Amino acid sequence: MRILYFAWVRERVGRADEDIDPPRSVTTVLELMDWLAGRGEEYAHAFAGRGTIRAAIDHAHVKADAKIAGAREIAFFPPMTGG
Amino acid sequence: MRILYFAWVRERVGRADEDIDPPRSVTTVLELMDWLAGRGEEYAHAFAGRGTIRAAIDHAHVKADAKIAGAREIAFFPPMTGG
Amino acid sequence: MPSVAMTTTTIRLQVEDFDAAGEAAAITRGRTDIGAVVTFAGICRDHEGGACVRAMTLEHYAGMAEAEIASHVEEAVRRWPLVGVTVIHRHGRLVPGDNIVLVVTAAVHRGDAFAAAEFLMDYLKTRAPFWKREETPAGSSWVSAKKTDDVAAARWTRGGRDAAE
Amino acid sequence: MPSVAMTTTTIRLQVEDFDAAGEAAAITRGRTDIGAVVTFAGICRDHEGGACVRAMTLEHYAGMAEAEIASHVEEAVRRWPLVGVTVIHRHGRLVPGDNIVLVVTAAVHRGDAFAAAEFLMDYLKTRAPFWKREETPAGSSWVSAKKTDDVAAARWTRGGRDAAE
Repeated sequence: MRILYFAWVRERVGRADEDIDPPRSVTTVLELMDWLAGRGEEYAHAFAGRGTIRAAIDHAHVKADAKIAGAREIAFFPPMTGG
Repeated sequence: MRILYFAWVRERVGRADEDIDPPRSVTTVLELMDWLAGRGEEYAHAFAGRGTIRAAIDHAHVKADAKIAGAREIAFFPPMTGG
Repeated sequence: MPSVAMTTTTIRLQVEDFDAAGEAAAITRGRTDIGAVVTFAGICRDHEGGACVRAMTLEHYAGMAEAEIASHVEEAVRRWPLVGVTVIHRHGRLVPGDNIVLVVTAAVHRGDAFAAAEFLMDYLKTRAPFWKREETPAGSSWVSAKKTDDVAAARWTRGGRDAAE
Repeated sequence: MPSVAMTTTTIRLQVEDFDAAGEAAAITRGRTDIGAVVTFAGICRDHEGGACVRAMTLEHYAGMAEAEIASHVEEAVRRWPLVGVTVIHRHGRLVPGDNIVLVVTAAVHRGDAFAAAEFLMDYLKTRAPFWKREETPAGSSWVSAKKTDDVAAARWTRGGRDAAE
């Protein structure tokens, strides 16, 4: 499963993307954030305010309770500020 | 007192402008339209639907009950269709 | 020191065509405090209510037209914090594809630029002394005022969007 | 025979600058059925909430950004009868005065062109995956999302203007 990070999430994690293999008990986006937060200090810092972090599965915005089964690419990022 | 006509009011009256000297009993825009309508067939035709004709005194939109005393220039025209 | 609020306004009535891009560029040139520029161009169409239009002639009330547009530009500047406003309205004979009217509004924030441009267009349609005569295969006739334009203009007078913004 | 409804849509994400006038002209060129063209240009400002901005860098999510913009352009075309829509969003480093985003909407009637342009801008601000990092004399930091942008986007979801039109 490919994970992408953008903006300050990317900066805090220290990388733009990575491939991960979370345990089967991780079924939702929120659970994935919890699991990622436990991977080290930089992840804990990045996902500390996970209430504000948005997620997308395969290029579509999703909520924190979205199931991650079958996802090829999951992205985490702050609220958008384009336009 | 200078009178201007625009669009179909102008075409029906047969002229774009003229100087008039209405009697003192004519005090409002509506009374002026009534008086003009009595000046001949072309005026009667132009002012037949005077409910739809708009007026301006010295470049400012006015209603039919506006007083004409002191006016230098009074214009009659259909609803505007610019833009 | 806060910068002084200055609004650059340009109003022109002309027979000649206008350059929408050039007018927008003239407002923004050399400035770095503008965040949003809205440009509206009204264009002569070849169809109106199902009828084919070959050409139109715009008659206007010289003197009053300038005054009426200026007063609405002033009102737009009072209602929204604008950096620049340009209104150009053509008169004379136009054929389909020709430009008719241009409104450019520039502001720090996009909401103000959009609102002011729509306000100005709604008022130009219903209050500026211009009249269109259309030439169709069936002859030529004066265009009737549209009720939808009156409704659009009325939304700026109270309640409606303005109060919600 | 009624003409077939066709909407020309253009979407581009690019580092290079865009030519707002050229994009608007590309939509109207050779057509005489367009009555209204609204052009919105978003420009990099030198001040943001009182702080001086020297430059900004726009990061984006390639792939998703195109998909997200395309889906909102499609929604705009469904909601309003548009003849043409163009959306161009730049990314990379920009300085005050630089163009950021362009939306052009062309329609038979002005109300549709204005509404679609505002709708697209409100959605680009809140849903398109772009993030701005600003450089100020105090350092550089990520721009926070504005609540006013969320409010602006929410008005298109139900009731509000859409129902009133």
